[in-house]
Amino acid sequence: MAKHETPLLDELEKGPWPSFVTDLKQQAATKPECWDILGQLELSYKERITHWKHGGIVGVFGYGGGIVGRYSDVPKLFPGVEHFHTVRIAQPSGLYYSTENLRSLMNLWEKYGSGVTNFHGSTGDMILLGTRTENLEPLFWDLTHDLKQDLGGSGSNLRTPACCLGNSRCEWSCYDTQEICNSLTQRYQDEIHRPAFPYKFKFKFSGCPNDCVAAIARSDFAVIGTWKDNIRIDQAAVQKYIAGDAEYPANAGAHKGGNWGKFDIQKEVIALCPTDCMWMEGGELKIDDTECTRCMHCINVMPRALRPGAEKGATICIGAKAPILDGAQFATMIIPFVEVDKENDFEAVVDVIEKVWDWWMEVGKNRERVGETMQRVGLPTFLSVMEIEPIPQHVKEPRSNPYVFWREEEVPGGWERDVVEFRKRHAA
Amino acid sequence: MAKHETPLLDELEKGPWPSFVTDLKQQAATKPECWDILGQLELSYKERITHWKHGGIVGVFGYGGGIVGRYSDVPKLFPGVEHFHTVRIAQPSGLYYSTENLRSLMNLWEKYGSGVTNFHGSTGDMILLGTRTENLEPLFWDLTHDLKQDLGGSGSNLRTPACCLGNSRCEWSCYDTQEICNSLTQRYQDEIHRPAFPYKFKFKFSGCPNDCVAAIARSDFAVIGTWKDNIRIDQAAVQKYIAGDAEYPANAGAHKGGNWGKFDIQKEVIALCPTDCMWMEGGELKIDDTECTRCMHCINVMPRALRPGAEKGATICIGAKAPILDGAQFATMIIPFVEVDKENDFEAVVDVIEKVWDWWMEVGKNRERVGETMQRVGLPTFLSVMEIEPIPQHVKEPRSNPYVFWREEEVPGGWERDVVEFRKRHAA
Amino acid sequence: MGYDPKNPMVGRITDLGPRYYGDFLPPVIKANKGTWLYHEIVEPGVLMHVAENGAKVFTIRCGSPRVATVNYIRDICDIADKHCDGFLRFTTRNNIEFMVDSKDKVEPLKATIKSYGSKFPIGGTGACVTNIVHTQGWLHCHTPATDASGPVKAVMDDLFEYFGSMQLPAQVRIALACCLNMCGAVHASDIAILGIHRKPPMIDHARVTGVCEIPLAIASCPLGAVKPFKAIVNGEEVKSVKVNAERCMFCGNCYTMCPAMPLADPEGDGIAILVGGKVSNSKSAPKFSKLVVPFLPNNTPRWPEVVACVRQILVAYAKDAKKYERIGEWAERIGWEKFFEKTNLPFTEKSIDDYRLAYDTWRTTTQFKYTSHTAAYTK
Amino acid sequence: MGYDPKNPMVGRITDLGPRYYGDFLPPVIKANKGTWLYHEIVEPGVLMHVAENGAKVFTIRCGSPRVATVNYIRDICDIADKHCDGFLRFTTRNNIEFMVDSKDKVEPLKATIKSYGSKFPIGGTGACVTNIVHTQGWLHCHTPATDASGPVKAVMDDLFEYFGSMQLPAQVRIALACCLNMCGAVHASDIAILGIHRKPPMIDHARVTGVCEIPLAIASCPLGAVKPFKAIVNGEEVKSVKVNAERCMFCGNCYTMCPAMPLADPEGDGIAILVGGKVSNSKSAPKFSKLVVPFLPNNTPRWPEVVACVRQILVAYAKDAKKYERIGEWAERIGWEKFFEKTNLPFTEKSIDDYRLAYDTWRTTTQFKYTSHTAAYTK
Ligand code: SRM
Ligand code: SRM
Ligand code: SRM
Ligand code: SRM
Ligand code: SF4
Ligand code: SF4
Ligand code: SF4
Ligand code: SF4
Ligand code: SF4
Ligand code: SF4
Ligand code: SF4
Ligand code: SF4
Repeated sequence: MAKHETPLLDELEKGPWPSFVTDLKQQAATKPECWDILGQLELSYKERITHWKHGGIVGVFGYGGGIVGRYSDVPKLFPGVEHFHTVRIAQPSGLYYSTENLRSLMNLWEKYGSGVTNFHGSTGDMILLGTRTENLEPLFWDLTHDLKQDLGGSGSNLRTPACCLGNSRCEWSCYDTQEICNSLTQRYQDEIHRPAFPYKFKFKFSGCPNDCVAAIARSDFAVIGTWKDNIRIDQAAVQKYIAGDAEYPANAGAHKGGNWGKFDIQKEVIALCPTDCMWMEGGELKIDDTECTRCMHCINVMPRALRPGAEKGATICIGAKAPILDGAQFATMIIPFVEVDKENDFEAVVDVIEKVWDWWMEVGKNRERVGETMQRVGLPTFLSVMEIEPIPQHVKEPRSNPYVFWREEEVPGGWERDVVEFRKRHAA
Repeated sequence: MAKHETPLLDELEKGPWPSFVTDLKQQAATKPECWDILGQLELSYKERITHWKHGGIVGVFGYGGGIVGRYSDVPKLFPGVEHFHTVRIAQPSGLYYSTENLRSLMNLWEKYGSGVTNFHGSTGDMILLGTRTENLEPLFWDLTHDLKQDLGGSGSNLRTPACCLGNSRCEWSCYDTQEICNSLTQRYQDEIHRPAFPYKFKFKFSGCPNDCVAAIARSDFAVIGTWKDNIRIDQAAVQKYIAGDAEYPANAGAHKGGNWGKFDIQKEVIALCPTDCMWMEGGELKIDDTECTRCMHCINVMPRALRPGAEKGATICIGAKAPILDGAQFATMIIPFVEVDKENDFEAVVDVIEKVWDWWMEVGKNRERVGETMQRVGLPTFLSVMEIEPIPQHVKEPRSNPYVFWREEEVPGGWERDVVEFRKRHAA
Repeated sequence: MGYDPKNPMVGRITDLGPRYYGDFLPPVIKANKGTWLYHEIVEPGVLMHVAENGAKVFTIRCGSPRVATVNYIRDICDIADKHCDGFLRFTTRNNIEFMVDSKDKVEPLKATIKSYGSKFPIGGTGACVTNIVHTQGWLHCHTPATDASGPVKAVMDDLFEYFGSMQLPAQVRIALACCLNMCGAVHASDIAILGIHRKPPMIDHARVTGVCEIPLAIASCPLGAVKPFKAIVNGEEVKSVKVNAERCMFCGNCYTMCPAMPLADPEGDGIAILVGGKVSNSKSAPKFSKLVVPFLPNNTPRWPEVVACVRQILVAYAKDAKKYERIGEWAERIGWEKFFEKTNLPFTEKSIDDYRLAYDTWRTTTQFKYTSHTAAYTK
Repeated sequence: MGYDPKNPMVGRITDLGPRYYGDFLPPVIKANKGTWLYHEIVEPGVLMHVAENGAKVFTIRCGSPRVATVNYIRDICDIADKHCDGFLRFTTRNNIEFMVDSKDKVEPLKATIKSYGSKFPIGGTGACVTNIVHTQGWLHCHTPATDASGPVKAVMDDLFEYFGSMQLPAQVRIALACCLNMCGAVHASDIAILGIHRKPPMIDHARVTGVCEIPLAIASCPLGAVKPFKAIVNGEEVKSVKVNAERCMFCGNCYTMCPAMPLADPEGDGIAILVGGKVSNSKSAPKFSKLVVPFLPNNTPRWPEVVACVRQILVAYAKDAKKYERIGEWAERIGWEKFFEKTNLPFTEKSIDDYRLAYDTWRTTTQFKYTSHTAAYTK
């Protein structure tokens, strides 16, 4: 039955975690190319090296992204994976699916592809893993005509935006992450499909500072929910937590398996507040909200007693990226608070996006992420081109070197001086 | 009486802090060149610019350091300061003086110089401020013959070493700072007086981590006292502090002028310990010394109850410097613990010094401080040339980039590979 | 009608974008979106969210290998059709979530899930080891220094007890990326498994001009180790490049730009372990992961050294850290010297930064703890 | 016999080194060196150290302008002769210390000191503003961007109340350096007063070849702003240099290397204020000072803007910080945004690092406090 022996991969069928090898083998019954996937992977396991060729530009007409070309470097051994291109399909915001849609996608992929997928890729797309060049256009046709869906991003363009599930199921979301994610994905279809940028650009939307879609670490443009008024406190619920009421487990029950003893509001909440801005007074929990940095910890621990404020919006951080070339970057806090408002088509966010793009498309070098361009020109210059007033919130701390680049117009008398005049007053 | 009008400087005769202007004016009565000092300084105050020429190499025969040349750029106006060289005199370790010695120095300076000094220069030397070239040799003659003292350092050489007063008057000193400072200053007279280094090199010795001579910030080679056993606790004295006994003021009375209320051991000591390794138990103060980083805080606050351990020595930190060119550097912790032992001529410290010099004199570039050379080659290389095993104590945290420079011999099979062979297994 | 290769542009539809999320929300989610009041993790893998009006949604979270076949997806659709009105979701870490709108639907749903054997393990919530974010590896990519799905399977098998329980001091996020491009974004994970190369690229001189733009290949190297070179191929001089191996740090960026410069090698390649990263802003600011084990071999098929190392770190952490303390917060509190001591990982010079900005990580204080590492000095 | 210019090498003595410290110790110090047990600051400026055997030394500390004439030193010798067996010392921050071996000698000593009027103010101990470490300025140096002794006098006059008292949350160390060479080592001070230039160097083409080695001048510039140049001097072409003013950051290193490139300028030069540095390892590790006020003018003779600024910072700190908290520790605890708010200093882009390693100072978290600075966003 098995087309190739896979003694090494067979070892990965053992153990309690679900096995992709078992899954692939089962799929091979109806999609025989899965045997060649297993066969080539087994060879890689034996030789401890990849057997995929470098890249290869393929795609569908009119799109510069969405497909990643891939060819086997041992096609004779494994003809089923000679071509093995990835199709990235833009996911619905928040990663909810109807089974109807998923089944249609699977039917499509059974027809045109290897039958193997990733749910999901690291950026957030659905990844259909492995098809031949000649299948791309028919697949795309059916995808758009029958499923009313589209490819995601790849290459030097806007990548498929992603979000945490936001207020669809989370009480902390400070704005509708799905709505803005979907809306901007639609708005910027052209930027997603037709490479026009110096390099890739990623949006991610998290509803609160817990950042469940890792926006601050993984996106060039991170929109992270926050609030501007006070944390809402339900003092009666605070008492329930202190009393150890079973309906009010600490951290919403996230530590149920540990032997942590009775809940201790002092130790678990007040002492762990990074700004030390909470205290008990007259049996009530007090917060000095002017000192709070909205880190979420106290809210995470006592979700029934504490809630984000009622005046919500988001902080915009710009420029995260992976380590190549100069080391990884987190996104830098650029806009402390912005309204995220569907009524005005997310105007406040869109303004910032387009300003960044206009500038970066002009000055960004080839294969320079926006965070790298920011580093190259320096944060003050970036803020100035963005027409953003520098505020202490932009930095962790002021500079410790004294190397200020003064501009000529800032210095009375300018820079031109006459050394001859100088020498008259100062003998050499 | 006044040779020059000094309306601006006169303003600096007002106010409660002692006035150097008043002092200079008084001195001018017997040393008229002081009028020219005041005159030229007044001109600088008026024009808001210095009136000293750039450098000028002067010195005494056979020495490459100890004198800093200085000439007025308005000598016609102020002939008294036409030449105005600095003489740096090596200070006694710990800055104690007999009045006899000081008076002899003053007589000397009255004879050969302007009558103005700095007690002391930032590096630690006595600074005799302003004399003429022709006075240098006679001054040096008298200095060595009559006063039995010598010049300090300047230029690309070892600078006059300095120390805190150490165990001469401080209960915390973990080694005899004066003794090693004096001893090494004597040992390295040649290095102090005859430039042989890529750039300046400074030793500073502090008896404990309070670092009262700012060694970690201001010296290429910082020796900072520490201990390896446990903090010594006198529990009875702890109780006195807790009880607020007037003989046991918190922080040895350093806060006597503030309204800080009753001493609170929990708040003032235990909670401020950076490693959180102290607690009260059965009325006793406990310290988990394995977690202690010997920061001194608790000892500073309760000097009658707590003392450094009894097994004392020093930590060696290397490479501090001022900001030019790449930003200031603190010295980096290189040797966690070393014995500082007069019996063996401070062998353990001397070994490290000479190893650093051997290496730096070979690889250091012109005008490159040792800290800069360390940065240029990287800490791992520095440790390896110093034959020091890398330990986690050398860093605040492990690297966060993955850019490891593997050496060929570390990688099985080495680096040479045959691309033709490779292609046989991997079609292009 | 379908695609007509002769008239590819006729009737073409483009730029549809993703399907509208609103059409895919389970009814209880749709009805209560934006009104959730609080939640509770009822048991490992089971979340309850309660809306302002008292409505509840129960979510059962299941692990997934992420590499999923059509069959596999159909299985989860079957479950969702049976119990969840035909809706389901995935999490941002590739777990599957089945949602029901009342408590009594939870056990039947769990029973169905369990009927698939080990296919859909329940867990991944709270203070657990949740699913490992990972990448393609040898299954699909051209630059990997290790596989992705294999090591993930081996590590998750070993840590399985921590997936389905909530006994750790805090959530532990593990990620794997098979090369320094870090598609798995391991730069901010509690424990990161990172494929690394250790041999400089080979140069396929016969192909350089054909497949690369030489100036781009040269510019690609962050350390300027790639230089122009005239090579002799079949007796003829061709334009090519050479690599100054002494300056190479094996980042692979040249290979990304130039297919004629492959790095991968069975002996050279393997895995580095980084720890202590985090993403959330809770308590402490986001942190980068730090390299603590520079190299472990690609010991296929189950990477025993990697599995053991991850466990070693996790167990030491679980034993020593305080409640709510992420791995990086723990290491910073106890000091990295104690981290190495408590995890019993050897410290090597490879953990000392010598790239750019390195000075910032040097210890410029006399504050440190004595550990086994300093014994030679204090004996 | 004295120096004989005709035979300079005859009888020459060299390499004597400093005088042996042991010969200069007051008797009570000499007798008890190494056996001190504890100390107490009896009152501002008066320390008592107690030895194991019960011996005591009382130290009276006096401020000094550091610029001291022969007369001045003789005055302090007179005091030491009268009360201290002919010994005294200076501190590492240029204060003078008179020591006596019993308590009843303290008041007579103080009386003598006070008889000199304001010449020798007593103080500089404990939670005070002690003497300002400083440099040469216009009194002696060729590169200063400000004076040293003048601003120090003006600031100490203003802060005099804090020198002779111990009412601050912790010790406050002020330093002044008159140019970026930072001989005053202001890079690690609670409050640092730093002379800065703001105009690029002039080039005295007529003198460049005579006084500089052009390659060294070129190499001196950390930003590569100095380039070779052929200038016309008196109709003749001479080798010289030019400066790309756009790239210059006014560090003055070129002038240090080449006297024909002076920077100083009455309008260009002035003072920057840095805060929050510290040296000791107590509680927190040593910290660099941070630039918070980029420029204040050289308003001679009393630098009122500088004096006011230092006071403004000190007063805000004194009001808000906790006991034992150094200025930098305070700023880090409250957050730098609050520092600017509480001190009422304007924040400018100049405080944002744009030199090397700058990224490390960017705020890469959503954690920040709202202040007046964010009002435009939250109004
Ligand atoms: C499929 C995916 C990994 C996965 O298994 O999930 C992936 C796969 C590849 N990435 Fe990635 N990246 C994927 C998410 C990421 C992420 C994570 C994210 O987006 O959150 C990152 C780190 C975040 C970031 O953007 O910095 C990432 C950083 C890179 C980089 C480094 C970029 C940089 O600026 O440093 C490269 C190199 C490049 O662009 O040439 C890269 C390049 C690649 C290439 C195209 C290989 C190459 O050198 O050209 C990979 C194709 C693999 C294949 O053929 O199967 N991939 N890549 C992810 C995209 C799936 C999706 O669309 O959902
Ligand atoms: C006199 C003194 C300042 C004072 O008023 O106390 C001083 C004065 C000068 N220093 Fe300094 N430095 C003095 C202590 C320092 C210190 C502090 C210390 O040693 O603790 C530093 C910072 C610590 C360090 O070494 O990094 C210091 C860092 C510099 C630098 C920058 C060095 C660097 O690596 O960045 C220079 C520039 C140079 O070497 O060309 C410099 C250069 C100079 C020159 C020679 C000017 C020049 O550009 O050539 C100054 C001569 C002034 C004059 O003619 O009066 N001076 N210099 C100090 C020496 C007195 C003494 O011997 O006791
Ligand atoms: C479902 C998911 C969002 C989604 O859109 O898919 C999600 C959902 C929730 N997250 Fe999350 N987080 C999800 C990925 C993340 C990520 C992203 C990641 O890991 O790549 C993070 C940042 C991780 C990091 O810091 O490295 C994340 C950091 C948090 C935190 C901060 C915890 C901390 O101590 O740092 C909380 C708060 C908490 O757990 O107390 C949180 C809390 C929550 C809550 C309790 C929010 C709520 O009220 O519903 C949700 C259930 C938590 C649980 O599973 O225990 N969520 N959460 C993601 C589930 C991933 C999974 O399958 O395991
Ligand atoms: C006399 C002197 C040493 C010398 O050899 O001359 C000295 C003497 C003492 N220092 Fe110091 N320190 C002296 C400069 C320093 C310096 C260096 C500097 O400022 O340039 C530092 C580092 C400053 C910094 O961190 O920026 C220094 C940081 C300390 C500390 C740490 C305080 C902290 O909270 O960080 C202590 C402990 C304390 O005060 O509790 C200390 C404690 C002491 C004690 C109590 C030590 C003792 O038991 O005798 C001495 C009296 C303290 C006092 O005056 O309140 N000494 N001390 C120096 C007096 C300077 C002056 O005239 O004002
Ligand atoms: S980021 Fe915040 S809003 Fe979004 S799912 Fe996580 S906790 Fe909820
Ligand atoms: S959100 Fe964070 S900073 Fe704010 S009060 Fe809660 S724990 Fe403190
Ligand atoms: S450094 Fe330590 S030993 Fe030296 S004087 Fe200061 S407190 Fe005393
Ligand atoms: S010396 Fe510092 S670290 Fe050690 S116990 Fe005392 S306060 Fe804590
Ligand atoms: S991490 Fe590297 S090897 Fe792995 S998928 Fe991304 S680019 Fe490919
Ligand atoms: S692997 Fe990286 S460091 Fe090495 S040559 Fe290629 S680009 Fe340069
Ligand atoms: S800081 Fe600059 S100007 Fe002042 S003395 Fe030192 S070198 Fe001269
Ligand atoms: S002042 Fe500094 S930055 Fe400007 S030209 Fe001179 S060396 Fe270069």
